[in-house]
Amino acid sequence: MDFTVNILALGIPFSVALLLASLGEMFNQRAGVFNLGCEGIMAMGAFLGMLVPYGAGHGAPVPGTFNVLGLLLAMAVGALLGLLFGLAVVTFRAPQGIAGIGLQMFGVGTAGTLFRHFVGGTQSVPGIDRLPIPVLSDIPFIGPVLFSHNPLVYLTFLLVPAAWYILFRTPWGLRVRASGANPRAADSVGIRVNLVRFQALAVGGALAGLAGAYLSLCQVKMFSDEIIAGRGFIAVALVYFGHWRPLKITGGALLFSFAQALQLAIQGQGIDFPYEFAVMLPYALVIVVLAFSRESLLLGPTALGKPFNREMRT
Amino acid sequence: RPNAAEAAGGAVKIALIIESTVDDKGWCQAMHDGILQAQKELPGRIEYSYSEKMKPVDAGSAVLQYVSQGYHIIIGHGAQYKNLMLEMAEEYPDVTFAFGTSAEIGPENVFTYMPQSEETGYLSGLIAGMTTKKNTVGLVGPVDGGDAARYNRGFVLGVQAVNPKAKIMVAHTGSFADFVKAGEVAETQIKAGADVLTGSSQQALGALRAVADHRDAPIWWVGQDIAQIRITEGYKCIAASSYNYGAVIVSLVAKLDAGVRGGECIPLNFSNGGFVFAFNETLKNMYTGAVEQKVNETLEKFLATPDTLDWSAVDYSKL
Amino acid sequence: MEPNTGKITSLRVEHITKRFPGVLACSDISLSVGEGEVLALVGENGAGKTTLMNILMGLYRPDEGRILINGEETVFRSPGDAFAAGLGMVHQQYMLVANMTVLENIALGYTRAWSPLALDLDMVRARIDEISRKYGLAVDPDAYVWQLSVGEQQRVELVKTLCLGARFLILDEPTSALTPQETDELILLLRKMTRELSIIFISHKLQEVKNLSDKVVILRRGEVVFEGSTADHSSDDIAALMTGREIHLPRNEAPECEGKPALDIRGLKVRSDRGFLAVDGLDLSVCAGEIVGLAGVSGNGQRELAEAINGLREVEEGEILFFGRNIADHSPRDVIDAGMGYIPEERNTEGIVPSFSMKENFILKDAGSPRFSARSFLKLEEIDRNADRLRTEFDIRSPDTDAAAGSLSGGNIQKVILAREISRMPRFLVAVYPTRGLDMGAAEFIHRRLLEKRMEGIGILLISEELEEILDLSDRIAVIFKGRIIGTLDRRTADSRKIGILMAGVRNDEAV
Amino acid sequence: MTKQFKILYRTVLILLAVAAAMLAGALILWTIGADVTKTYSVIIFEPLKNKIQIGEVIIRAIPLTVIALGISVAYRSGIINIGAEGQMAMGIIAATAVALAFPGLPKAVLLPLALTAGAIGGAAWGFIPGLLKAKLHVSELLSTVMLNYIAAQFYTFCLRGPMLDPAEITMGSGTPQSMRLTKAIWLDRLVPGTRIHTGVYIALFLAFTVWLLLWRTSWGYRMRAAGAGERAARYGGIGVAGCLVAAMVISGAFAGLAGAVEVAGVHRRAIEGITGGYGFSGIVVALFGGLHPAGIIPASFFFGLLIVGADMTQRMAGVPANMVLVLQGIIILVIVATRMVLANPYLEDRVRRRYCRLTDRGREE
Ligand SMILES: Nc1ncnc2c1ncn2[C@@H]1O[C@H](COP(=O)(O)OP(=O)(O)OP(=O)(O)O)[C@@H](O)[C@H]1O
Ligand SMILES: Nc1ncnc2c1ncn2[C@@H]1O[C@H](COP(=O)(O)OP(=O)(O)OP(=O)(O)O)[C@@H](O)[C@H]1O
Ligand SMILES: [Mg+2]
Ligand SMILES: [Mg+2]
Repeated sequence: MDFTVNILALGIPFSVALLLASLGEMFNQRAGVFNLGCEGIMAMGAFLGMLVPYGAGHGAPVPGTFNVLGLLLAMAVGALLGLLFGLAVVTFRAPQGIAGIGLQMFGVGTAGTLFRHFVGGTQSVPGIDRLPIPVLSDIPFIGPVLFSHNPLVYLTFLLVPAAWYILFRTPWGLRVRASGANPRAADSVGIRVNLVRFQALAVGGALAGLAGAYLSLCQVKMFSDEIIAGRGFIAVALVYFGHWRPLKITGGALLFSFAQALQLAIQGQGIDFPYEFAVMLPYALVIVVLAFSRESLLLGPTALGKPFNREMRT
Repeated sequence: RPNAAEAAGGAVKIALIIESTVDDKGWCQAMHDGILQAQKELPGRIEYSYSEKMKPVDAGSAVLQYVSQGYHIIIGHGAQYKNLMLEMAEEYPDVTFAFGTSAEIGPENVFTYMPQSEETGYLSGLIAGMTTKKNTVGLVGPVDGGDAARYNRGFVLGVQAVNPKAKIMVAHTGSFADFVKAGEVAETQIKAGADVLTGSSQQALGALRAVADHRDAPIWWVGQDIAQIRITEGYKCIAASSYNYGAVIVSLVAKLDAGVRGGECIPLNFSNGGFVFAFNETLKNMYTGAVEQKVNETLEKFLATPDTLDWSAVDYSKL
Repeated sequence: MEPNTGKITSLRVEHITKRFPGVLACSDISLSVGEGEVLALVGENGAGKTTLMNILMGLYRPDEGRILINGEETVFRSPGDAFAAGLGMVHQQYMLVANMTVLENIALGYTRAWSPLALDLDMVRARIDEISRKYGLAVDPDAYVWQLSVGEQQRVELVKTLCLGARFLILDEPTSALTPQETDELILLLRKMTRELSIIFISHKLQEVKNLSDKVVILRRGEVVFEGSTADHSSDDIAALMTGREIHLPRNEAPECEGKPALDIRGLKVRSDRGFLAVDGLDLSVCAGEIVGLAGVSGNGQRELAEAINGLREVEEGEILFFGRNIADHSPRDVIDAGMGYIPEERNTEGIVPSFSMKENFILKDAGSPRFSARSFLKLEEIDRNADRLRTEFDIRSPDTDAAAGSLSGGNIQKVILAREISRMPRFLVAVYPTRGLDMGAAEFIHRRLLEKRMEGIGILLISEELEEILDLSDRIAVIFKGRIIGTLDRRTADSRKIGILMAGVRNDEAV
Repeated sequence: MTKQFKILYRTVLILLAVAAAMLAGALILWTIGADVTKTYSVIIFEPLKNKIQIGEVIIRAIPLTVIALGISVAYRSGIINIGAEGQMAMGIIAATAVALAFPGLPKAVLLPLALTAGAIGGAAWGFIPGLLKAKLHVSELLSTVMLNYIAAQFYTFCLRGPMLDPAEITMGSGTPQSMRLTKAIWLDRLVPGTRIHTGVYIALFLAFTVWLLLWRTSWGYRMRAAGAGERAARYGGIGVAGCLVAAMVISGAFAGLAGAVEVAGVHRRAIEGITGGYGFSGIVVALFGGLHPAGIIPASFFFGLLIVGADMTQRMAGVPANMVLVLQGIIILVIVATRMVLANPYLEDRVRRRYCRLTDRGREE
């Protein structure tokens, strides 16, 4: 019982960074752009997120406003990087996979370089603390699992239905889905496909930036240039797990993180097999689960990865 | 052609090759700081350059470049560079190479060094074992190998020596650098009841940060590196040891002056000053009395006779 | 872009020129359409019709020339502007998002139902309702587009255009995929509409042009070669003006043969992508040396039937006897090796690999055959020789055989497929909508080839919606309805009326 | 006239691109107060200054070529393999296992055996995502990413478990690495004073093989057809699923072989960090090279140049190691974008016409 509560209570905060980034990537891909550079944007977000409170008061406790500023800066620059990516793949029609790898290198490298210059050595910040919700957090089981987390955790899980609503119930979501599924059709009724794609990239970038900042400000509350450690790629993979649907993506992120928490807990309890196999668990589990959940891909963005231009027919 | 002999008495050009960065507050920074300290102790004797984030293949390029620039001592800080160093040593007999961790006796132009980190781990273990109220301690490991493996196993021995009943939670992240995961491990162990934790390699900071996050809870940390006492999270760190590579470098230069260019292993342990240990003064109440006494006794032993711990006997699955 | 709802009394384009790399699509085109007028725009494939219309809709910017609406010059930067001005177009390739519902597809352009945070789908629904009632165009707003037949999609396109407030309709080959009934209905409807709006109507079927239009403009290689009132010219004149030569669509006059059954289908049941039985107990047999035309409203199982025969779709039940051997549920490879030839409906995605060169596409089915490869090494000279031969024999218009097949014109793509399928010396041929969207010249060419094959004693199953085509070519005519053969007619006794009745699902005995 | 325009058009675009790349990099270099000109001159000139550095470039070009070749086979068959990293690791394990198991065998037997083992190891790891996609429609983008992590863990497990260097137990601290492998699997060094090894020949040979496979055999034809037009391929009686799996197996085999060659040619033992991002750079190289061997070879040399040059900057221009990534990232982004712009006939056509109008007017006046 206690064990279960712990796993669940741990898995949820673990999932947030992945979830935010995946939702961002989902918007990119729904609009038809495949952004493998997520990792790089997260790195920049993580760095800038902690830079503000750090700069404000070298490590000393600082008022929360600086943290909020950090989050905002991370999102802003994330959006900016998204637009930069758009310039390459939407305007100049660069192949998206390779450009994504370029963006990933650029983001991770830049974050690391600037970090070395402005901060140096692995650096911790006070960050944003847990905020147990007064009454609710005392409810047995539910309380610790759902209501004793970091504010950003609540925010993220509120973002899931929001993302669903935006994607399926607002004009913008409609435009995004059309631009990713059949850009010509969208264009023929006056939707500016490439503009929509830029917007989606900005949103996706902002979310990826926020994901990074969550890591550096909320989860570990410190930064070093290796902070993202491949989470960006996992986030991209989770979009495929969720077939571009917010709820299924959330399911994937949670599945992964619960498996993570479980695996770590089991290691702690003592295992008589090499720990590497425990570490593999989350990665393997995601593949297996997806393999047995059949899906019609018809609902996905059919024009994913294809640049759009009215005149060019190929 | 560079010639180490010419360096005797003159300026010694030392190049350092590391896997992570010089400011990782861990394994690599320790060596970097050591060299800087040696530079202070031997004014004008040491010219120093380093290459960070050296994957094995990049390390090769770096070495070749350093050789062509006439460096006298090239240090590959990590046993993963062993092969490269030995090969290059063959290729460039006039250059002195050094790598660790290893106790092997290399050819006449190769030094090896071996931090016997189980000693520092053992001290951490003693403190953890005696401090824990819940009889549960956590150990956040990176990859079960290299220096970290020695420290961690030393830690287990330490705990068992003073508190056989204590539950020791061991978990590895599977990476040296992923301190987010290290934080997740620590958080998991704390939730599972651990109230004193330790960790090794640069990722350990993530775990320390997680401990520090329980600001007012009686959850403590024992560090592998004294730097961890000085940082913001230090207020959770009861004590820590660290390598004293300064001494190693100084002795290297001395050996060079004496015309010895390799073929030796330099161990690091308390008895030869290779390690230093320090309590966190601000946490006096945590260790004064039994703990401090036990630690000092043990230190005496270590100073008298090094290399007494059979770390490799520790088997995590038997915990 | 709140549309102004005034009438469009006149639309003129003056000296429009549009170049594409290597192609002069429109050169100095001028034409005008008055209030309530129907202008028919005809011309061979590649004449520039679609391009010109795309310019009108603000999709392309003209290199030169201007557009005047009600006498004043207007510049369209995007289709949005064109809509705002009251123009609306039903495109040659339907512009619908397959994995969204009809409702969503229409909401996509219906900006009045947009507010930043919500999409007023009820408003859209109401609008659709209003329009479909007004023009008697029934559509199911909640159906996904991928579930609709071509005809239904075309109706959706029309409804969409009207919902968006079009007061000037542009229809680019709207009937190329419609059945006679649907076509007639459409023509009637359009005639009704001319009371309140003007129309530009593009078609390769001159009969429709005669029926509907007041004025006709003929394009050739991007230039206006003729402009005049439809009434004064017979469709033969127009055809001649269009192609610059006389066109005689060939007919099948041969005595019907007594070959043994080549393809014999018994109680076939096949599911569609949507899971229902699209082919539901179908019996059909085709003899060697006979052309059986399969008429029917598209979406009655034609596609599924063709795919099942060719091993591309799972067979639920029943037999497909091919020269006595049951090939139901065999792999496409087996079916091909058994001697089946297949001209698929999806010319550009299924018939060819677009990015492959023409010569590579010619060996799509034979890469492994000893003719083109030895010990699995390709025989390049043979492949080249084959390609050159077919290119000249089927006069495929392209610089050389290395041109990417996808960059070829629709008609030429169809010729590539035909050439490959025929040159493989099949024992039988399944041809699905072989001339859809092609001009008369191309259609004539393909008809001739099919008849030749028939004369050589090859059985042909010709699936088509164009009754002329079927009546011209077939020995027997079977009509498919809801996945069953509802009736079979002999060439001599058949006529479009009888067929039409059957297509509507009424049996002979019930009829008359 | 048009000829002259084409040259002008291209040179201008390329100059703009170079300027853009340099500027972007300079911005960051300035912010950290590094010596911009020095940094660039190091990247551009140092790697080609002497044979040692050229050698370093080549030993990076070797695995890049091999992996990129494999990736292009998969890509041409319609599957994007970002799992080369893991496949390479598995190849290293397999090759090392063989070398450790039969230290006694003569070179003529052991070396080919080990390389084959490497290829098989990688192939096995490529087979999984191939099968998952072909049979269960699991996106390779997901499976390959996840399998990379699994492989990485398995790799360390082997190196600190079954394959751990005995010396590491007796006189070391169990650093995950195998013992030094028998000379019998070493690939000889070609040029004294450099690390260039006979892997070069292997890479060139494989490049030729891939060209032969894809463009000269019916197998290659089928795979390319399956990749370029799945529906058409099915229609043409081509077993698409089979092609997918085959392509992934080949792709994996190449990555695995690259790993084996890297061990036999450069490291001579299995160590952590051998794969070091080659899997991802391989994708870049494959696409740079236009998914064609003739393009991949120069592309991998260029990329090797980039890696070595950028890496030298931290020693010769004193910029942080991370700057390497920054510059690589920028250069990748700019190059791919530029190439697409250069290949856009519509833009060129438009510009040409404007240009002509201007020059004509120029003449009139
Ligand atoms: N993406 C493209 N880029 C450049 N030129 C193209 C492109 N696609 C097609 N073309 C050119 O357009 C011509 C035919 O295109 P299109 O699809 O309009 O056929 P068409 O002109 O309608 O004639 P038809 O369909 O009957 O044979 C080809 O000859 C080719 O040169
Ligand atoms: N986007 C494009 N890029 C390049 N060439 C094009 C493009 N669009 C049209 N063309 C070429 O311009 C010419 C006119 O094409 P268009 O589609 O307007 O002919 P069309 O009269 O509509 O033919 P169809 O009867 O087959 O519809 C053709 O040669 C076509 O290949
Ligand atoms: Mg057209
Ligand atoms: Mg056409």
